[in-house]
Amino acid sequence: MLRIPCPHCGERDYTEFRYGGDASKPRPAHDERDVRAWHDHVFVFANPRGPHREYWQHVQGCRQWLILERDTATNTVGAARLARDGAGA
Amino acid sequence: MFERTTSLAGCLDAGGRDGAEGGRRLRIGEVRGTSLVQVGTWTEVHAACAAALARVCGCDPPASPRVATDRDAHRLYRIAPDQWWIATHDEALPATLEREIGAAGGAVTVLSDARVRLAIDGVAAKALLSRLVPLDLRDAAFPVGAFAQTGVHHAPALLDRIGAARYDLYVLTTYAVSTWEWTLDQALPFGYDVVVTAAADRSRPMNSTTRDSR
Amino acid sequence: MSERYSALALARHALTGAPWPRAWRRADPRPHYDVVIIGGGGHGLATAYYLAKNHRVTRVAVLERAVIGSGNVGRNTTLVRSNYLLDGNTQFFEHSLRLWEGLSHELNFNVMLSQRGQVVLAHGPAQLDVLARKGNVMRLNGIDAELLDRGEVQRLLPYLDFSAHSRFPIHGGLLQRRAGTVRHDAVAWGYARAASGLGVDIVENCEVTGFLRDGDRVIGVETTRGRIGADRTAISVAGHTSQVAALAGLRVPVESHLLQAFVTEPIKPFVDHVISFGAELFYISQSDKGGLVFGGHIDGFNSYTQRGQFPKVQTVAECAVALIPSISRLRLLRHWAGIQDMTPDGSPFIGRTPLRDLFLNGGWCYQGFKATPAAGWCFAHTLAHGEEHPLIEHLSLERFLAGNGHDEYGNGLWTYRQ
Amino acid sequence: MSRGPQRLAHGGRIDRDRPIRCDFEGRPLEGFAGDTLASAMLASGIAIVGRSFKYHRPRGLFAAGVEEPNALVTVGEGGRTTPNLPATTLELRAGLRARRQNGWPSVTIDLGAMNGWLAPLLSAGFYYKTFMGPRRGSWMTYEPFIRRAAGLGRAVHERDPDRYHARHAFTDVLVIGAGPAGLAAALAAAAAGAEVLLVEQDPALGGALLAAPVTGPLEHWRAQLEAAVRATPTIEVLTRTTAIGVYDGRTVALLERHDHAAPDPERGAARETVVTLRARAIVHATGAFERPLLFADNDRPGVMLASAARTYLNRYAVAPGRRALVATCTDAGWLTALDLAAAGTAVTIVEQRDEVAPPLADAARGAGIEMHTGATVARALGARAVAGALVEPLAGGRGRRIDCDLLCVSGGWSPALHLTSHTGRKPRYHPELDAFLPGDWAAGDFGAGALVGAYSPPAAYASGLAAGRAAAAFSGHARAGRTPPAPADVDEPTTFATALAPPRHGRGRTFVDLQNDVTLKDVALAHAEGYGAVEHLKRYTTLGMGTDQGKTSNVNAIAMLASLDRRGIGETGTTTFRPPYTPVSVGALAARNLGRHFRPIRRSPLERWHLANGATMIEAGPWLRPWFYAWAGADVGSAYLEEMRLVRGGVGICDVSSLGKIDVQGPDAAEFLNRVYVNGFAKLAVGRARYGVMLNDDASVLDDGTTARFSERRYFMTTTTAQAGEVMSWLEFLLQTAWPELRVHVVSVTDAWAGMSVAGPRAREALERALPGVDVSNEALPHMGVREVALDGIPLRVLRLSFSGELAYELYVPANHGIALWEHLLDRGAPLGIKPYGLEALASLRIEKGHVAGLELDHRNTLDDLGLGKLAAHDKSYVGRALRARPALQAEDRWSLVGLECLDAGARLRGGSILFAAGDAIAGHGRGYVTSVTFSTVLGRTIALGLYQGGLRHRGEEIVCAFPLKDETVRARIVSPVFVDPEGTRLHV
Repeated sequence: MLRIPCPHCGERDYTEFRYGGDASKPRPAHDERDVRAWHDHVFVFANPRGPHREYWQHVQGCRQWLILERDTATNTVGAARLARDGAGA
Repeated sequence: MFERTTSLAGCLDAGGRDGAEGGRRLRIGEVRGTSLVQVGTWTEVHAACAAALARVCGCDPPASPRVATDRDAHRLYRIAPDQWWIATHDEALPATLEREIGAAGGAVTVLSDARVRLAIDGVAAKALLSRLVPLDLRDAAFPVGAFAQTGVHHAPALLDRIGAARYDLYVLTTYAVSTWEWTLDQALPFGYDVVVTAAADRSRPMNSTTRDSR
Repeated sequence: MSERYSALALARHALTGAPWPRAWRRADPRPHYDVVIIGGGGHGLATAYYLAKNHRVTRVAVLERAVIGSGNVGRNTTLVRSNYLLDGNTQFFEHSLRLWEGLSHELNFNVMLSQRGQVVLAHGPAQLDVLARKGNVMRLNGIDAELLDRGEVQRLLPYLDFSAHSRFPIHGGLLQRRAGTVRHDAVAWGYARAASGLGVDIVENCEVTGFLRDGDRVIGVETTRGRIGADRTAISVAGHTSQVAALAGLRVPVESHLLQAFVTEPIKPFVDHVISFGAELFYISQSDKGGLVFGGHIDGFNSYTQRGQFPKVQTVAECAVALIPSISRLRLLRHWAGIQDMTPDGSPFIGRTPLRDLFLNGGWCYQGFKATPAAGWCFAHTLAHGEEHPLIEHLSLERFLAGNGHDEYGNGLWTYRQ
Repeated sequence: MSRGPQRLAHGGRIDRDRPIRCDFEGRPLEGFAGDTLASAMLASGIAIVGRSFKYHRPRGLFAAGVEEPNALVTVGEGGRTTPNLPATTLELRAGLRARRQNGWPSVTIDLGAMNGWLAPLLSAGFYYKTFMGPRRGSWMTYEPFIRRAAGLGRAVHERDPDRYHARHAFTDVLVIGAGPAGLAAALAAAAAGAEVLLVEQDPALGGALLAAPVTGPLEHWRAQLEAAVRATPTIEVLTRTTAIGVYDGRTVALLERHDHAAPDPERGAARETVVTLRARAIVHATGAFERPLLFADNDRPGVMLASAARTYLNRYAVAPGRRALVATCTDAGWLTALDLAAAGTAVTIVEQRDEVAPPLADAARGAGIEMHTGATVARALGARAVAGALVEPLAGGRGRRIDCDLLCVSGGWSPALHLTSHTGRKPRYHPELDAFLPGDWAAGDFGAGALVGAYSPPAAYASGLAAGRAAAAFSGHARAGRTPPAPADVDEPTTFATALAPPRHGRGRTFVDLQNDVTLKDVALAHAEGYGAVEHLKRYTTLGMGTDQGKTSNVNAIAMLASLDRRGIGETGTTTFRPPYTPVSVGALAARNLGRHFRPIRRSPLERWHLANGATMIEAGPWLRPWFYAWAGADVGSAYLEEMRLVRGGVGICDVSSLGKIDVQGPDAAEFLNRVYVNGFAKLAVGRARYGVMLNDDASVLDDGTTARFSERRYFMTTTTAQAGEVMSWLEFLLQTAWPELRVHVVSVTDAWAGMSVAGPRAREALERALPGVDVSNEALPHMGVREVALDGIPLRVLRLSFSGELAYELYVPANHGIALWEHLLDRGAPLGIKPYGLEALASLRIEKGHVAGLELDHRNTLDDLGLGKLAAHDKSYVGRALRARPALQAEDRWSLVGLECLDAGARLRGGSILFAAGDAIAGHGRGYVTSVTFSTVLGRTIALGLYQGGLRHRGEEIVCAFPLKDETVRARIVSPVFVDPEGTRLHV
């Protein structure tokens, strides 16, 4: 069981959260119209075997979106911070 | 003319049942008459909203996201970095908060009818809750006064420990019947009595606990 | 070198005690091949077989990091079926099912295709309409399909929960009688033996560590057993697609997720069909050994660990009991997880890549096993001709750029919308 | 009372004051509290406990614990029938009904044993080589026979009457296993200040110590340890509890068994409980399994692990034989031999080593035990039971027959490293111990006792102390505390591991895996055919895949492979152990999430009224909603038409509480909405509502709904029922990750408000009657106008908007006043004939009006496909705009929304029909399909919505709707999807 350290609520089972995918890809600007930029953001994944920075929302808790560091090779969970405190890379 | 009914209106005449462990080691029921308000703020008005909240409720809003504060009829929870819940049996409070917090630039949403407040009380309360929520309920991790937002049978809920053996659970209104039936089902081995209380029944209702159930 | 299998041969060996030959040759890598296939799973081995059989390309190596069949081909719930809706998918999976139907004979290896029929359940009128649409498409493409109402499902599967307790009452279902199960390990071994017999080199314990490049052209691979040149190189490494593609500098629309599978202790015949629950993703069948084999949804976050999370074990058990209440008393013997390529539209990629002479077969989501023969067939064609087989033209790596996503289930971005 | 011919008069841990009688195959079987079914069977002289899987050979008890491969029985009757339970783990209790399995007509006389004659044909993997002819598909002819022959016990299709529970738990230190190491670890960790959970699968504490004589010093020490543990309040002890799996995050799944007592589900007692435990640190003290020696016919009843024989003797006071031969290569076998001799059994020891420690040899000599060193058993003799053994010197030379009716085998130990493997730690081979031990330990995991090769009680104790202290320290507790009692006067031998002599290849079959009937010959065959990798061997021969998961076979098989490959066992490697450690009921995993509680039901605040007033409910996602009402008809087919007529001709009321409702507040709310909706929201005036559509980033349609503006900074958004949660999370995602600068709060208020739609030409009259003093005139409240009013002091939101196409209002009132308002509306509207209508009518009315809903909104369809492209603003950015521009999404021949009108008035059109142009061949995928169908009461014929290639460019064309599943084709015409009031005049009256 992944245990995710929610910065607001404390460490909880991952079942209280909703996975939101790769958080290291910067989202294009709202008025960006370039199809390739959005395509790469939406459809292409680094999908690393190893450290991964990813979104989770504590849907059954404080409903905050978090950015979590996790190793996909071992499922080792690292630090989490609120996404609103500064988005990905 | 307009009668107020709760979602559990049809469920509370269950009386009680003896469990396999002998007797009735739990009192489970609904606490009625609680008003619930959510307050949201933004960085630049956060301090002003906190001040307004303190003024209206008579106590500082908690900085801790794990422990609630209370004063008189009001109990305050910090449910998110920029959001509070205020639970109260003061029916006038929502309107006051809408006015005062609105003036301070924050947002107020009345959730009184969006949640049903259940109470679980008795020697087996912790054992029952260990079947309902994936939380560390050991005293060091979840002392009296602590609260947590979590999930009960797929639906979000807020669990509040208001006494040594008394826990209140705020569940979504539309899931309330389901959660209630689920809770009673899980409580069966412990045995239970069904009770209904009013939030305003006692002078410090949010702190009340039945001592005989220790 | 490969001896023909038959009852007679079995009897001869039993009487004489003569040793059986190796099922596939143990091969050491040669310096150069016409085609190098990375990945000794079901797809890679099938591709090698059809290259040799259909296209007479026999200077082929299959490079396997561990031993063949140690990835998803041996970790799935063994279902085969062709009940697909979308143009392209319907034909592709029907082609696959037809290949399955002849596979034991084709390979002279009993893969135990058991066409016991699959019932997909609907729990409401709208869900049944969606199934009806699919069933109609199947019929219109010459594929068997039957729409069942509640009573018909109950006659066929009386042990499902038809009681008043059921949370999601059964409303009807779609039956494909030709669907069924296959002995999964046998697929890898059967293709390996047949391909090896046609001259393909199966090189085990050989991990690819890089690609040999000549400009934008790939000319072979770097491996733990040395450099191997190739006119054409194929990636067929379900679960590790992103990793191997990254060695060539490619990023692909794939995220690796865990999919768990479950088996109970063996019991006498208990479930005679493949059954798919309609309220949540859950499917069950019984293996010839007697174990009930079932599975559900992916665990819900990307991972390469090949082990599942316990809450998902419970969720899947809940589905099992909701569907078949009497399963409660049976005991789960084992559960494990495979690494599954998830793509944004739930459909795979087969074909060319931005690099010349490098080809990719991956991203199969939930459907890699049942696709094995057709994927091998079409990928072999693609490798032999340098361009995509018509059955897989809709599965290009670049399809999202043009807006040609191929979303069989209408679920949207599969990778994290659950 | 002797309770069985082999029961000893004294000793054991059984309670002779509590005799128990249970039912064994219809006959009484007697024993005592503290017995297992296996020990009672052995005491009663039942030698054949089952038949083997493939060859149906008679089998006897082989082990005394979870590793038992042979003695699988079926327990219980009716819905409680449970197959394949090891008799060695079943506590004897009154009312237990058990029977052996896999034999016909009985286990004693089993005709299936004829398979044995076919054994040469039934070699490993034989089925891959045959059953293929004569035709393609011939397998289907053979398969039913194979399937009936396979499978162990028989399960029933009756509902299980028992209850199962699940709970959560947390602890500082989890100790798995209550042998000497585990007990010491628990005490040490508790002494350091940690909270400890000690789990033990056995009913008693002590592990291997329970097999020692009850009068000896080891028992004295065990009792001391147990007393210390029981006296420590910070140690929670769970017996009859198995750690079934270790998962990420040091989460351990535990299975508590309560079925030693008669079940009482009526009062809530569970048969089993699954505990999801999160531990800060774990001490693994799971012990080791004894490894058998291999020789021909090693499966005869009477061949038994030496440790099991010792357990039956000392723990259960059962003499496992009268003449025992103990074949061993470690000191463990000698302990069994000595105890057997002390109980009066004639004993012979066959020891592979040339010599043993003098104290052992002296003791054996003193006990009158016949000793053969440097020798091993080559073959078991006897047919239905062991009658003797052929013993050969290892150095060569003639063997001799030694008579016995019990052949104890002791081939060293295999640590129970299953749990440590679950999280992906590879076991490592230790040649000096001839065993695989856990590989690298993860942070927070610690090992002790036999698991880490500390076999003797003093060594186990010492490793337990160290592990317990380390685990406590890892969990943050490092207080100096009392040291638990050490073993005194314990003079146990210490050589529990030596190199094993290779198995003898005599005549007869040598079984590596007893449960799955895998022989050494099968292993050799698989190896020769190229299935020599451990994983291949396992899959090809099914070795280790039985219900015992190869607990006694795994290492012997690997040793065999290694010798075939002429390499070390360590290089050969081992298979991956998967959870669960021992099989676990599916019912226990599902716990109470079954039947109606499989998933929670979401209920409208008005539900009680519906149920009391003739509504038939239907599942809609998690919700139950009124489908139709009895006033309109007895079945949905007639009722919904009546309800539609009500709305088209008068006024009806419908519960729409399930719609998602979101409170959107803040200074930047307008900007926010303007970004998420494709259409403009920046200029929506206070007091007005607007229909909007949201896209996903990939331009597929996420949801549609209406958002009303109640003040400068406050909006009230509604979403579809199905997408409410999805939309809420998406809005939060955008606000918290993409646009944290926007000052907006979104709060789900779905549960706060009851919603009801009052619809029909007389809707305004109904409102005027119900809401006196509220001006609902067309001027005061025009179409898409909204008002906040109060009724009797209750806040009420009135939104004039329409799903049905009629004059309609949505009313929202705090949920707890929902029923009151609903009844009030019905009461005041009674003179107008107002009645409730359900989901079927609601869905049909919207089809007549051409509104898209769930069946059209399926993530494959774009805004334009749904005929909503014209909504999209050109002068602003919105989510999904960039990818919406992709060429394939803009193609003219995409399938897009059309209306369909049946040409034959009586024809039935079905949802899911495939559409073809007139003249098309009816094959392939067609040009579209029917999404939603209804009978239109207005038009008097069946109408439908569908998606069609090129869409409304084909308006007026006649097409064919095919439904080959029912051999139906229906002619239809493509028309506007708005069948009723296309000008919208009814909305503006």
